[in-house]
Amino acid sequence: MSNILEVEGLHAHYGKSHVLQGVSMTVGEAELVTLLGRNGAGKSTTLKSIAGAVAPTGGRVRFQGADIAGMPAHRIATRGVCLVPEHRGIFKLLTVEENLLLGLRRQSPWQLADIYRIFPRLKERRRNGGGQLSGGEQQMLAIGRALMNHPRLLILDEPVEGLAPVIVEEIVAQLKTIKAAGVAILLVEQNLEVCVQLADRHYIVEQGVIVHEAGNEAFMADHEVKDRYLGVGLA
Amino acid sequence: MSVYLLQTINGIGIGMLYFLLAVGLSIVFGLLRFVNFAHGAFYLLGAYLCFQALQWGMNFWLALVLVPLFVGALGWLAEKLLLRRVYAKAHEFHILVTVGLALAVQEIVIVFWGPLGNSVATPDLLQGVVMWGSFVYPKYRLFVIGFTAVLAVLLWWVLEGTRLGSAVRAGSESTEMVSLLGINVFRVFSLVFALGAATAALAGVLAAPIRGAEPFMGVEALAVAFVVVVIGGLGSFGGALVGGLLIGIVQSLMSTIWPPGASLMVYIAMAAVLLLRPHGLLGRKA
Amino acid sequence: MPRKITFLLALIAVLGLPLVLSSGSLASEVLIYALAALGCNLLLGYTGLLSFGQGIFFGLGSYTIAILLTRLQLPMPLALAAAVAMGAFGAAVVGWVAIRQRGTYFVMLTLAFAQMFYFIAYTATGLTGGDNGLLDVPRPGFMDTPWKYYAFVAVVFLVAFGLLLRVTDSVFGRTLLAIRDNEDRAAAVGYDLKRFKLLAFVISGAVTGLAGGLHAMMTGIAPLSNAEYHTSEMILVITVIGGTGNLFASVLGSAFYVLLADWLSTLWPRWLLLLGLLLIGVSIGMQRGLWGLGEGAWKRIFRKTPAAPAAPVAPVSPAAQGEKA
Amino acid sequence: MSDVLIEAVGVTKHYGKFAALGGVDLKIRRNTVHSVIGPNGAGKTTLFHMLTGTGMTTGGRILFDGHDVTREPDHKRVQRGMARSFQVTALFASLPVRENLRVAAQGISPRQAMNCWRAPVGELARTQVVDEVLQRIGLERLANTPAGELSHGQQRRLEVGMALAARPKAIFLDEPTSGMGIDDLDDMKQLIRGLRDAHTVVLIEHNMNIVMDISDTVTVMQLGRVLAEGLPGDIRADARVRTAYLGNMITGGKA
Amino acid sequence: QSAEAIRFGCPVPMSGAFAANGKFADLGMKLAIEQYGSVLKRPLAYTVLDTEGKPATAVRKVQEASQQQGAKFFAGGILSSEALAMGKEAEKAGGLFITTAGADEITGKDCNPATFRWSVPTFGAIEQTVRPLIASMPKAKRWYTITPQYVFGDGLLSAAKNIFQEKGIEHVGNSYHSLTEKEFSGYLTNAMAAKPDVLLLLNFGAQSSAALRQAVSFGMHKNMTILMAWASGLEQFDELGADLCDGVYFGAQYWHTADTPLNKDLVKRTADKLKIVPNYSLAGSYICTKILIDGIVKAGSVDQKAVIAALEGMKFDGLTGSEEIRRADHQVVKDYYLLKGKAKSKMKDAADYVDVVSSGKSFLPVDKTGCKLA
Ligand SMILES: Nc1ncnc2c1ncn2[C@@H]1O[C@H](COP(=O)(O)OP(=O)(O)OP(=O)(O)O)[C@@H](O)[C@H]1O
Ligand SMILES: Nc1ncnc2c1ncn2[C@@H]1O[C@H](COP(=O)(O)OP(=O)(O)OP(=O)(O)O)[C@@H](O)[C@H]1O
Ligand SMILES: [Mg+2]
Ligand SMILES: [Mg+2]
Repeated sequence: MSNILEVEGLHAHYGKSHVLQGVSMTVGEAELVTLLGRNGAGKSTTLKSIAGAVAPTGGRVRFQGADIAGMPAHRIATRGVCLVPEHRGIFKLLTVEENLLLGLRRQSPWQLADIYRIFPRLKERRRNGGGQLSGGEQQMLAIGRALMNHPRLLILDEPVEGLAPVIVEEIVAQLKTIKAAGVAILLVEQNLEVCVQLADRHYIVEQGVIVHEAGNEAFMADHEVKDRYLGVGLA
Repeated sequence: MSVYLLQTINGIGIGMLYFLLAVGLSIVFGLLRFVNFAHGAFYLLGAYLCFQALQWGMNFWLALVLVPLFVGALGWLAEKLLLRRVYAKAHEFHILVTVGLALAVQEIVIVFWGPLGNSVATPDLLQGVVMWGSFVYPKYRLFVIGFTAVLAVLLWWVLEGTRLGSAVRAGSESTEMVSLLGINVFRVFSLVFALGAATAALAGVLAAPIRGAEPFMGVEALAVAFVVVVIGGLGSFGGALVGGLLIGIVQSLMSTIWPPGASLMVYIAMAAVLLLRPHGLLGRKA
Repeated sequence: MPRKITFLLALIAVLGLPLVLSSGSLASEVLIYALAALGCNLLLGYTGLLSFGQGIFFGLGSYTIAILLTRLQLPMPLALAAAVAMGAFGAAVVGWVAIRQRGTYFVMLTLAFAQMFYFIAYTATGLTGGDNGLLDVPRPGFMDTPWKYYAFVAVVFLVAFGLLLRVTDSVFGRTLLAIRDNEDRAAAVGYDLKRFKLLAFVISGAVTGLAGGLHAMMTGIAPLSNAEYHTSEMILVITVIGGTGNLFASVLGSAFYVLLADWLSTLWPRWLLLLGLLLIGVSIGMQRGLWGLGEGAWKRIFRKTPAAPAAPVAPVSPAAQGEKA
Repeated sequence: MSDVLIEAVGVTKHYGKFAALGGVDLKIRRNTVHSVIGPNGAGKTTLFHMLTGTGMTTGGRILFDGHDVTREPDHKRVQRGMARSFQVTALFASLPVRENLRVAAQGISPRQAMNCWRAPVGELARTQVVDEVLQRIGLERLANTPAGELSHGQQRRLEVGMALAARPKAIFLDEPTSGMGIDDLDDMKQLIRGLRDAHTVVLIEHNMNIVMDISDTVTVMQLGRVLAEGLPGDIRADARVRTAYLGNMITGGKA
Repeated sequence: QSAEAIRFGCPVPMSGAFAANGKFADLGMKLAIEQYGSVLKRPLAYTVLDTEGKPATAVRKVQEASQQQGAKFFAGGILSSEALAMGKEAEKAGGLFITTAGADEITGKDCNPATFRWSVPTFGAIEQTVRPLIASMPKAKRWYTITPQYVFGDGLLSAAKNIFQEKGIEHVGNSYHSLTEKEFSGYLTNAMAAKPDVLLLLNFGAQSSAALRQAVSFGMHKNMTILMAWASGLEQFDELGADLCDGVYFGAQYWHTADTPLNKDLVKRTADKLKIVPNYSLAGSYICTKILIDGIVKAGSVDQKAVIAALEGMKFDGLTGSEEIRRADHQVVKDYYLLKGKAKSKMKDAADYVDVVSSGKSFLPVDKTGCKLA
């Protein structure tokens, strides 16, 4: 399987603090890969560096064969890398529909009607301001908007964080459909259950470097790894 | 008809022009978060280029279209060449660069057209006045009210109904997220600045037959635009409209009630609004 | 930078001006605007407040001294002290209202006050002479020539400069720096921001009032133009060009602006065009004004000498940075 | 002297229509470490803001050391003996570390800070407090470095140090370890544990390892209310807490 | 010959809102200086001092020019505020100052021995415009005034009111406005509501242009007579354009068609040298400079006291006919003009905007001016 995304020795700084210290990873076509790690490990920064929201200070990012490291975010997005950030980035001054249309790209297989079909809740609230949505609705909106942006690689940063379990289930179901439609997905998520339900492969990042990589089955079986890197032993 | 009613109608006429003058300042602030002291300079350019176009024998209506486009292009250039270099700097540098720009433009106008003012003829079609009973009003001013109203609707549509408008409003919240959607935020910045310059120039063209073209009209206009924008709410389209009309009407009524205090009143109103509603009548928290 | 060195720089400037300038009035004007800029600097550089209303205090100072000297024939030192007090009082009033706002709204509020003051001064003809201004402001006999007057201004300037140095270096001044860096944190560690900002405003107003008073005595008039918005703008521009955070920067800024303007105005009637271009250049090219430029050059030349722990000079005012976020 | 230092009674906070805090009751005993945990957006930071006066409550009462401080602004509460660190680092970036601490230490006597005449030397330099804190947070070597040039972990430590410098009765720490490296975590844990002797510590923390180890009491918040409160062991075992916050990796679990 | 030059100063606004006046004033002084070349065997020289329209700057520049360049003779000062201030400074500096500024105080309560003024003050301007107009339009009984609120405006207004009272004219209203006002529609609406026969504009410069422009756009020139009592002449007509001037009455200090020898000479000189028609700023600066030079020649010295003494009471053929410097207040007694705008089609050349309706001299008696010079 060819890789849609190849990251090699990616470095990133915030001012003087060296946050990413050489992250390397790949995402295959139509593959769903998760990136796991503790708070502050550098997950979000990795995603942002790929999408161009943070300028990498070293390393390479190849997307569909082209080096995109250092390109401005909007050029990367035009190529089909869509990041839904942690804070979701819903525009409060825009209505739901305007939020969606801002992401619209004509050649995208998901148009407004498709989004409303996938998330009927959004259709009900289309005239509402983005700021008046509940957390779950905001997440749906953010994903819907990303889909309209014609993603070839969808990057999601903690998409179910702080959401009620019911909604989490719904979003997991939708992610499965999206994956089935052939879109590669790179996912950061604290909720392990969600991860193992969706993912083909997992990476674990710590202190800005990838410290572990495993297929889904192997990962599920390996309690020691989970314990060591993710501090999950608690329950 | 009571003189107060006349003054109110007249105030609306003044207010619409103020709105047009201020709306660009407000939009630019809304997106770029800085006060553009060069806004008056674009108004000035609008008036002078209109004068020049008529000198060259161009038709007023053509000038009404071409001049704002041209000044908009200048605004685009100014944003790209100058402002973009100071975005990352402290607030005082934003003020300094636009103050410098305003000064330079004003002096360039004097170099080209001399320090004396010039009259700009009212287009033939709109010469004369209309009369309803005792109410006399210049046709041209009536046209300005109508034209500006249409323009306001158009502008409102651009800002509220188009993707550009969405991008502008979105950009004022988070430029990062807008670029993550594949939109070139810097282009939006340029476009908005150009639009602001173009509306100011349009106000200049429209004002020219009323006020003539005069090198220091930019500074005066800027002071008015500040007041309008602060009262209405920085960054708010509706605020510019409300603020413009309010100031126009207050000014007009004051010229009957207590003429010497008209200007003072305007600034008192501004300070009062700032104290009671710090973000202006229709503004949102910055 | 140690206090003594800064003061020494100011002393050198004061002694040096007569050597390079042929006009005593011009030299006095440099020091007078330097004083006004010092007041502005205290707000912008030390407290993070961008005030567009310094002209109010300047105007108040000149009107006060003019009225007291011509109508009440008060002794000059007393009248000058009153100008200082009036500047401080005006600043207390404006400050009390304005410091409730932050960022752009603060700027606009001070601007509104400046305009209001102008119209009041313009309307209150009985007090201010309206557009004609107040004429015949006398100067004591011992300083009847421009250079004698310069000597007087120089002494007053040095005293004020020394006092301000002391203030900025004091516990209070250091606390202002903290407020400038991070208002919210300063409030959270126990400071009543309003009180600090107000005091900074009052000191700034006092210094600016002093400058206004000296200016009225220099020219013999207290004109309406001293209360105009342009005066506020000029004081601010001088401050920014000089650079913020160090007091001597304001002296640099004033010397640069006043002398340049004087020189340019003899070159070409359209000299404001050059000034405008210069302002654009300064804002694009300089990070921290002339002072920053000088400091940078100094560091580059004397890189090897182990610098004494430099006094904290913020690159840019974070309050203003916050504006953009 | 009552055993309870801080008491919140029915504290609410509305942002417009949205209720970030929907009536929180809380009692914090002296010389304990009291942790507040809960999912993102539960209102923990908001609660801190209300207790320390960074924002004003919409309703309810806050008692501190027997005084009603509900309406007092933050700087007044500092004088009463509260100090806090911030979740998002908030330092005086251009000032040296030592100066940061000095300014923080001086906050409890703001009248002195109005002194326009004397420079902060000698007694006013508060050398003793500052040195003590510097040593405690291990930044002695960086005392003269501007705070903005510190690494993230160092800044987090200074964040805590700022609170300490005020020598408060109660010290509020909002996620002091966020963004800290693994090796720093233990130090921070020891540091916080050590504070209990002289101060009352209120702690927001997502790192359960720390919370469970050093807390005397744990309060769990959810949706602006207190969900549960108790000893760490009890909280760990509480089923509601596990579904609401600790998680059990089951997405389908109904709350 | 190595005699040191007699240096003149031309302190006028070269930048700022009154830059246009400054530009022409410079030309005017240049003409006069070049015409004489040298007097008392000493060459003449002059320096332009940019006052920026600010009194404080004006004072400083005068101070510097006298201290460093030895300039003692100053002719300039467009704005009243700067003229007043410079007059005082010139006296202190041991020099002389002559101006064309408008404020009555210059030869009134703030007069001083070293200050002279060529222009007619407010009293004369009103006397020579309002009075003849009333005489020519006996039916126009209702007058409305628009006045800038400050000393100068009040001077014009009170002079006008006196005439109204004397002639039984009904003063149907007055609108005060501030010096920064440029929007007159509100005041004009007020004026229209009062239904006057004559609209009297008492403002000047850009403000009177704006007021007239807007009055015309309201069609007021069609149903009432408009008189702008203090117009600046050709500069202003150029700015307004012939269409706006048509049928409007203007009061002016100078008009280039005046049939006097000196004026004809000046018009010719200006045409030859500069290819323009002299306007008020140019003519004013020229005549002021000329008066100073004549004074120096008459005194045979450049001493302040001697020249003052020479100027006091000096009679000469001026631009407006025979002119005289009043000893008691240093006011030049000269004609003021009432002009009437003509249609574009009737203009004989580009500068032929108006016909001279009348002209004459009116001045307050010295004891009423408030000047305590004597
Ligand atoms: N804007 C910023 N400026 C400075 N440091 C930052 C910034 N954003 C993140 N950091 C720091 O960079 C490191 C990595 O942050 P990142 O957001 O990538 O972590 P993460 O793995 O996504 O954590 P979380 O699970 O909390 O989301 C952290 O130590 C964080 O404190
Ligand atoms: N200024 C504000 N205006 C409107 N809503 C706000 C504001 N501040 C916080 N909120 C909302 O209040 C809720 C509680 O926020 P708070 O910061 O207290 O959460 P928290 O428990 O500290 O979360 P975290 O663990 O992420 O820090 C959130 O939903 C937040 O969006
Ligand atoms: Mg993250
Ligand atoms: Mg929080």
